[in-house]
Amino acid sequence: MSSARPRPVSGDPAAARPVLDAPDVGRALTRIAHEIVERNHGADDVVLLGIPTRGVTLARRIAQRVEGIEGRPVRTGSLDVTMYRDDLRMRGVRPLEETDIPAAGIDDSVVVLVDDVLFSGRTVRAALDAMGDLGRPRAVQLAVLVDRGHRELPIRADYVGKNIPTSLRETVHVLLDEIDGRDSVLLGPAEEAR
Amino acid sequence: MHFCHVSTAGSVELVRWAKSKGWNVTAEVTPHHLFLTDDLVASYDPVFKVNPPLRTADDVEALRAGLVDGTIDAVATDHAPHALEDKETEWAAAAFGMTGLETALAVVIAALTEHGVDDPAALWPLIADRMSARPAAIGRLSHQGQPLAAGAPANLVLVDAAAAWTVDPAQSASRGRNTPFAGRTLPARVTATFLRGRPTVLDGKPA
Amino acid sequence: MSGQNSWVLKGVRPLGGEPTTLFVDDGVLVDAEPSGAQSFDADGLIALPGLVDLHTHLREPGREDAETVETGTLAAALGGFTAVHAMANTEPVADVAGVVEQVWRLGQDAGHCDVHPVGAVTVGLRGEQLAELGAMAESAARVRVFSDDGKCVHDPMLMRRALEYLRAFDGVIAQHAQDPRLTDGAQMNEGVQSARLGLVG
Amino acid sequence: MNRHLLSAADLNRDDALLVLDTAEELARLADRPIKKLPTLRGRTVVNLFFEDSTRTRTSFELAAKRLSADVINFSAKGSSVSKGESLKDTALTLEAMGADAVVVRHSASGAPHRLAHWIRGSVVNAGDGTHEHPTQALLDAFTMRQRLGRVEGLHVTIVGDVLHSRVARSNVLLLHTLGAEVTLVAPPTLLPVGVDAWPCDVSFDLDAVVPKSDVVMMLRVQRERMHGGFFPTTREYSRRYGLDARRMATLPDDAIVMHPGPMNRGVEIAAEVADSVRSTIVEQVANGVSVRMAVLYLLLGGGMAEAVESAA
Repeated sequence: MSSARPRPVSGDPAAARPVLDAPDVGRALTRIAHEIVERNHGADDVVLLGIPTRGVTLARRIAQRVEGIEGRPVRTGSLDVTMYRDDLRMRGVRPLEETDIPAAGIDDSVVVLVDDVLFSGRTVRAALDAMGDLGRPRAVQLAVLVDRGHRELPIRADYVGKNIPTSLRETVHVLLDEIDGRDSVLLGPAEEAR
Repeated sequence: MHFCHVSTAGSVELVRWAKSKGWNVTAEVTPHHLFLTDDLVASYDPVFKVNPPLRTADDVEALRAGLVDGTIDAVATDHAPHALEDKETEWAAAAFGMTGLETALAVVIAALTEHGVDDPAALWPLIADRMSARPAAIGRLSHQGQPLAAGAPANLVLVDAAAAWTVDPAQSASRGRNTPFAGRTLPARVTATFLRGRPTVLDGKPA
Repeated sequence: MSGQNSWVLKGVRPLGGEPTTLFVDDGVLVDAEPSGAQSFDADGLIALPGLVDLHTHLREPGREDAETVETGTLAAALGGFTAVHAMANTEPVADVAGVVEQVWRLGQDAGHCDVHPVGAVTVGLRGEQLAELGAMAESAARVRVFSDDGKCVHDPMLMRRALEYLRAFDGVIAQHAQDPRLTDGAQMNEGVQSARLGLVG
Repeated sequence: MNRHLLSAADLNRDDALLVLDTAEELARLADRPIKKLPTLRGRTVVNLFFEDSTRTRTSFELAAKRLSADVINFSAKGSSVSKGESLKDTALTLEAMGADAVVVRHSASGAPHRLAHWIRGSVVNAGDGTHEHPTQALLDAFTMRQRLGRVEGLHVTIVGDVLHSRVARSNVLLLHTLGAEVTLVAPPTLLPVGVDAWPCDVSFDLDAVVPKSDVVMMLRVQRERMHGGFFPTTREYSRRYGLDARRMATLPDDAIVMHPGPMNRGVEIAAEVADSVRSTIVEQVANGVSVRMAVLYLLLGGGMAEAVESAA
């Protein structure tokens, strides 16, 4: 019984304009799947870890595609980073999402972290911290559907669905069929200064 | 025999029964048993710890009715001041008792008013009887509790019935700060008190 | 000559009645205005006979940190009281003439209101042996009310003897009616609240 | 969740489920190589135990340490408290030491509530007199959900000295909040006056209730109660209110048996019952750590006195 309640889409999606439609999202994920297999010469020691909440859905979709390519299932799981976030003190206490590590663990594996949007990079840093307590992977790579720039840490993605230049105050909404009933990436107008 | 601090509906019945037998018994009730109930203890604040303990709303109702119909003869405060450290503890270790001298009249007026005795013509004679005449008689005090008529010693109190006030323990003359009415706004304030014609209180302050 | 204790109280409402004027001549209520009396504009204040409290704890002697006769009686006066009874559970207990006279004298010295010490029914409030009720009654304090308040005189024979003995000087016993066995360790009223709060009722 | 956890009644349904869900995630920590999370690094948790209880104290200590908090054990014996320092002064001392949370166990009901007045940090009630033991109720609910998949709609029977049981009080409150149906079974002398106002049924007949129970929770019979005149003899108590193999056989198939521990084997619970597969007694201990981690995280994890960011 997991408590992965999807985080609300902030801002008003209605006012946002689509930058990726459903077919675009599908093609991007397919490309990423191929890149992963190509880069890692197969997927045997690959572990796809989705960062809740939408990263988990994306990780599963990529896993299906990789399985389609390789003919063998690829190890997949989820990695909640809440307890490792550096902004816990500032923000309220957040309910935890599910952490589900494949039985074989991640030692000596190539862990591919999957998230929907790469922005400041702090979430990925938290994920790296979390993995430190889980084992010692041979390598860690990062796959994201959208990279919107404005990094605050020396972190970059290995596989990117689409680079979308944005202003700091614009919002990026990733909608996924399994959670939001449709696939789409929307760029919302700059919100009033919060 | 005189029964101290009657506090339950059952006790009121027993006193009423004893009096119906013509036995020479009298009874008193405290202002806090006429006004406060035991749900206040949920705060575990020992300011509400007293013996006999605060009771239920039904008991309060019965005590008010008993005071009005005379089953209960007198109001007595059971004024029980305590040093701060005897009250600022966990409930079980705290001393029993509440202060009450400075709030008694106002609390009794509030309780009786809530009980429906709000006509001044009924309220004030009732208070004079239960808080002066009868306690004086029970205490065998010939020179207290006399009607305000020529020949009686000038022991009297002047009350401003319209002056509501808020209880502030820090302002109390009593050394005890353990009033359960802290922060409450009560009706009626003592303006002056005369002891055999000598003012002990004027304008609400020591004379 | 009318002294400081003579007053003309204008506009008072005795027991809430119609406004009138009360005259006080040298501490006694009179029908006519005494000469040289101080006037007091009562302007509709309710006049009541001085309140009398049958049951207070003035803590002195023994626990002057909690209250003294002086502070307690001042509080009483501010509450409208002109007479209060001081219970016997002081330290030492007021079970002998000496202690009741001390409390009575403290009351007189303070002068805020009359203090009538209550004499203990039993020695040390222990419920075993009658205190010297006669000595306290004959003392300067003229004790008429006796009580072991704080404790219950639960020995029926002892209570009977006390009630009989007091008839000699019209004394009265103020009983703190509480069966000690049923209330052993009791902390609050037993009922819905005590059940929820986990306190002995 | 508000700033303190003093009573099970402080938790509404969403709070309680949040604790249980969070605890479920944190329980996974147990099978990791490094059983540590950085979340409460630099926070100070004080275990203030006026009643000694290694079981509960170590559980809280482990929970706090797994979240990287600094833990101070302040036992009444070796401290100024034993020299008669007042509760208030102890609280001010802890405040001066910068305690972010105080886990307090006290023999007087309501002591944690008073402590909460004098301390800016969070107060967690680890058992106060005969009043409450909220984290015990939480770990019990967690165990029920773990073994039976849900709490709502469960028939939970609590058996024994309810009058003096803080475990019973917290359980009745929390189980009601979570939608379980509770029945108390005890000798009439060990039921509080006013229990009929509680959100549960009451019965004097254990054999009538056991067959309909999904959960049977046996309460410990305290030694000092055995000759307090509450029941004739321990043997009679055990015969009428103990859970032996015969009675356990009348339980529905997947029903479980719980006990807050420490147990009086042979009095309220027979040895074979305590050791049977139905018994969750060992799991309850492990679940206690996860639940207490969840409570400490939810109370301390956010900004001071931060309300939970609603997940809706």
